[in-house]
Amino acid sequence: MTVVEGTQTFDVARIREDFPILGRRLAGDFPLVYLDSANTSQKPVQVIDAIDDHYRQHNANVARAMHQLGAEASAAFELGRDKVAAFIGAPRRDEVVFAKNASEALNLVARVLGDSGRIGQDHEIVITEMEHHSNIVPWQQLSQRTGASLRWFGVTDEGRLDLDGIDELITEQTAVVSVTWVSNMLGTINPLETIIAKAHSVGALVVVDASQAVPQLPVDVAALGADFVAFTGHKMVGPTGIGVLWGRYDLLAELPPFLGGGEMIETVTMAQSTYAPPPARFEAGTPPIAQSVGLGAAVDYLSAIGMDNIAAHEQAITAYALGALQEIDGLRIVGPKEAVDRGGAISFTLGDIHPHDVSQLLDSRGVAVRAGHHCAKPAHQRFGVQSTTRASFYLYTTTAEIDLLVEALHYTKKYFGG
Amino acid sequence: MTVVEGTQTFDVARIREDFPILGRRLAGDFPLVYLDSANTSQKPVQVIDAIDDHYRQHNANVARAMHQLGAEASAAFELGRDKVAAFIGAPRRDEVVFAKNASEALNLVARVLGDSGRIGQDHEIVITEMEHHSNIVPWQQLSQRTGASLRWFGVTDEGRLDLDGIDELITEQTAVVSVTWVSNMLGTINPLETIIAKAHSVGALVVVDASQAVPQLPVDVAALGADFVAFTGHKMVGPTGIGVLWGRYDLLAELPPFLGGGEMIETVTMAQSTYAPPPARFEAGTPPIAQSVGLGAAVDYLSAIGMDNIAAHEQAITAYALGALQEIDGLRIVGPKEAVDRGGAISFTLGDIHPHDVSQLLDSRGVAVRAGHHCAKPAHQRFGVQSTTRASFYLYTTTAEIDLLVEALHYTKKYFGG
Amino acid sequence: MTDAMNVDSLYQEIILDHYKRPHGAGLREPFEAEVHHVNPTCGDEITLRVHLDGNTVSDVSYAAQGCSISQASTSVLNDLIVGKNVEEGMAILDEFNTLMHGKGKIEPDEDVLEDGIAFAGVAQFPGRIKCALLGWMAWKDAVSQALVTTSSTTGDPK
Amino acid sequence: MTDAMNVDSLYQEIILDHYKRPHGAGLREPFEAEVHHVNPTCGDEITLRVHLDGNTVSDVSYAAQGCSISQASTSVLNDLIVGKNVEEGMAILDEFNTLMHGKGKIEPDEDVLEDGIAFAGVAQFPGRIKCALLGWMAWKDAVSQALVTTSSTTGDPK
Ligand SMILES: Cc1ncc(COP(=O)(O)O)c(C=O)c1O
Ligand SMILES: Cc1ncc(COP(=O)(O)O)c(C=O)c1O
Repeated sequence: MTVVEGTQTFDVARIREDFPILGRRLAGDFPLVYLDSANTSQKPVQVIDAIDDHYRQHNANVARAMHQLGAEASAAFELGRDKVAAFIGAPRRDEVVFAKNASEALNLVARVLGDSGRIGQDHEIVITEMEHHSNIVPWQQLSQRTGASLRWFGVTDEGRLDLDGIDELITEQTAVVSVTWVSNMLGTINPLETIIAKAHSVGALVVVDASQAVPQLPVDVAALGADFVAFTGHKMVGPTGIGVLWGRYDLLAELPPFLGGGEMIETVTMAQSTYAPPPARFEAGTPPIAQSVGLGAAVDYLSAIGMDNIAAHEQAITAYALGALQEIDGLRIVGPKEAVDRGGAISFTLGDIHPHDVSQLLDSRGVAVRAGHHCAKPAHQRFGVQSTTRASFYLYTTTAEIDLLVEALHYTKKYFGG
Repeated sequence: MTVVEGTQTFDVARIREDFPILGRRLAGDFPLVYLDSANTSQKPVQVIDAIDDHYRQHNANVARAMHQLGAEASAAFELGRDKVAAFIGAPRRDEVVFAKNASEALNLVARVLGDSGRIGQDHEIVITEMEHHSNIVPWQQLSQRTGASLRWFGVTDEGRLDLDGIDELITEQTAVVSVTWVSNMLGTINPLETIIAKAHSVGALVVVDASQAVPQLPVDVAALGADFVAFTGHKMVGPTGIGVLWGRYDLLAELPPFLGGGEMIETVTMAQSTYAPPPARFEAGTPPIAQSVGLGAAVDYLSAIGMDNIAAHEQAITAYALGALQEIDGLRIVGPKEAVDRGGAISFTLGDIHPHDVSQLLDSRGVAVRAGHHCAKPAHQRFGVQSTTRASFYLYTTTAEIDLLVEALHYTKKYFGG
Repeated sequence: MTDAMNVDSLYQEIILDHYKRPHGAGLREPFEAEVHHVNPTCGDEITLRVHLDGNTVSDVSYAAQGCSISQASTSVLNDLIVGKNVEEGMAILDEFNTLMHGKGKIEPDEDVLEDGIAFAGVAQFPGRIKCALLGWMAWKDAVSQALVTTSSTTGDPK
Repeated sequence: MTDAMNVDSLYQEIILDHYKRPHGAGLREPFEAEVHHVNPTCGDEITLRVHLDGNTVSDVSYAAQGCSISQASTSVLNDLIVGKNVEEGMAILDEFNTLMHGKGKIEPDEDVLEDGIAFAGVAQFPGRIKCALLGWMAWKDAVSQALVTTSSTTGDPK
């Protein structure tokens, strides 16, 4: 346990003090054991207070307002963009487009690629069987709109991408490959380097769904070499209502706008309009101003702790949990069973007790996990299960909480006579 | 002045205490005189605290999470929907779709009407010359995608919609009419009843941009009779990052989805998906959870004061301001000059002093107004001006602030030797 | 709210019994309508068939994948509805639906709901209400379709 | 920040003079490139022409609609650039650009910027920086285009 907690660089107890909700007591006076961070993360006071202070002291609309409050709000909003750009190693700040969540960011790419005429019926779109619905449905819709065919990587029994057929899958016909960096269900970390190299060798664009990666791993989009990277604020100790699309500037500059409206225009007449350069071109209407301030505070918070430390903690907690869970009779992990190339989401089944019932029993002991398909129905289908129970961790998770999870799982088995 | 302030039902001084930012002092120790509420409104502590408390005590993802926090967050999120539905008189709560802002709400309608095949090259789309860019560009884009032609109502010299040609404009070819309720530039309140009746008589759908109406007027969408109504949270003392699309349920139920992803699906396989009923169908990804909580608190706040009272105050302040401004030599109001069928946005020019320079001088005295085209370039063009200065009011605006505005305008004229 | 959330009030003995030995499970012939419903949150699914004999619901058969609550509630539905006429069935559905949305404040009528009263506790667990209603909503859908089918065959379903 | 935001530091006498009597205003011939730039925030517009004589900027002519800051800064641009060669012009642009983004912390070099030093105050008003740069960005764009045109005609612009 000392590996994980209370080291010089990473003091979980100290970190937990920043998260007011972790002090909550639930029904039956059980303390909250929050193991649902892959669903959404909790927020430190630093983020909550930044939003609060913004509304109390600096609120105004941005870009358009030239008064002092407007200047303060604009500077605060754009500072959020600067911070996010630096956090992910974006070569240019104007490569960071704010969306409402990761789903919108992914849809934005799919829509504008379609609208640009870059994707037609002779083309193929390649995804994987382990994608979140938000990285499946937009491509199905694009395929329906354009006639392009949709293909996908399968998943091996261990929950890894099956790369064997990569040369048949990614071909000269491939226009775009969209793949998750870290699976929110299986926990798998995918070999992006191989996929990106292959895709680029045939001239395909690469979209990376980094919703589960940016919160947990040091990310450098320039080093990664993908064309687009999407992620979401609420999973990285930031607020709801903001997501990010990073895109290579030259690509963004070529693509047509997504939503039309205020702020994304250069000039408007009744008959026609011209559009602003990125990122404004893709940010119609009043942007998520207070949310950018909150997300800026979130990346400051994560950076101060250090993404390397956060990743190491996640790795250690995951290894500990994988070990402890596998000692439970009848518990079957769906996804890689060792903490190698693996994020901190662990999905499992417990005998034939339905995940709803498992999570309900855990909840009655204060242990918050997620039950269901986790927006990854095809991945569940691949493993012949309709739903699973998922525990997921973050920088504030302790090994003591894993022990409580294990205890509650034993209790659950007993309850249902298993 | 006593008409406006300090009456039994409406006590501006009392209301101002709820808005922390109104106590701010700016450069030169001038108190903030915030006359830019049509751009974005300020937030009362009731809203700020609701968001704060949500993040501190109840934060979780919604719908998908079955643990106690998840139940609390889901209930809080959906309660926001209930409150908004009640606030606008929606016959059904599931007619309220959350978007990121009004612009997205308007784009959503334009996209799904296009995708549904309801609009083709034989059709016409009718808008007006006084629309905000967010209610122009999406229809230009739709027209480009579908080949439908775009037509529009002109504006009279007084800044009213020119309804003379309504029978030639709205015809059997018209598929959709999209019109603003209250102009954000001219201040005009449009005769929606006439337009909706005419549009419905030819079978066209009606979209109302209520971004400036819902904050200021009692709204009853059922009585209004439009098919879609869009508005935005940040202009109605709510947070940024949330907008609303209200739509007739039977229509919403027929229309295809907009963005694809988590939460909007019924079932997903790799090859195809089926979609959830409204409103979920139109809300892909993690929704604006804390923002719904904040917007719910906002409509509670407005309701407690009473929208009738707020509208009466707006009317009184606008009348006062129109009178006071027109006494300034060389000041020309662009838009209706009397407070009849008129919202509280007053755009004007001051001799040949550029609006940037006007607003800068006002700002140097703490008076925050907006200068520019206010995302309504065509309306400016109609009046032969490139930009205007705009003062706009809300429930916290006092006649004393109007007096300060007038004083600062005199100072501005002197400064530029006018 | 949290005080009342005792998990034992959810997992009544009766519910666990129905879950372990569901009444009327399996898909049978004949039937006038078959529907497939999904709980989008968790992916639980049910295929449900209705057989009408005139205006009488003479069979409700089903194949379901789901949690204890959804399985047990469909089992109870089978008990309550089979043999009743359509109007009586709809009235029971209404009663059950009201109980589910009553936030734990409604006293269930045992004469109408029989074993169904055991679901009173579900109302306090908002995340589980959809589970309890999955089979019922499927039945409502199926019976509406069956009425159309039989009416178009016989001219008058009554 | 707010302390320094004195409006008089923005509206220097020199700026108001240039605004009232802009130098070199109007569109003239000959020219190798004409550009049209817009400040999307406020709608201000400028049409600007560049005439090159070999590598020398022999004229910058313009028609603009805009505020005092944008008008005055284009007038100063005309003073500073006309008669210089392209590299010198670009160096002046760089200096002016740096001053604008210096947040009021940069001491302007009067030898280079002449009347342009009056714009030092603009840097403290973020909303006005785009105004001050409108003409300069248009000039940069126009001169780049003019170099292409002349090089494709003469084979070598130098
Ligand atoms: C009339 C009108 N429509 C639409 C909008 C767009 O609202 P948002 O920027 O929140 O999308 C605004 C506000 O800017 C407006 O005033
Ligand atoms: C891998 C992955 N992609 C996309 C998303 C969608 O993120 P959001 O719901 O914020 O749009 C999620 C989270 O739900 C995720 O885990």
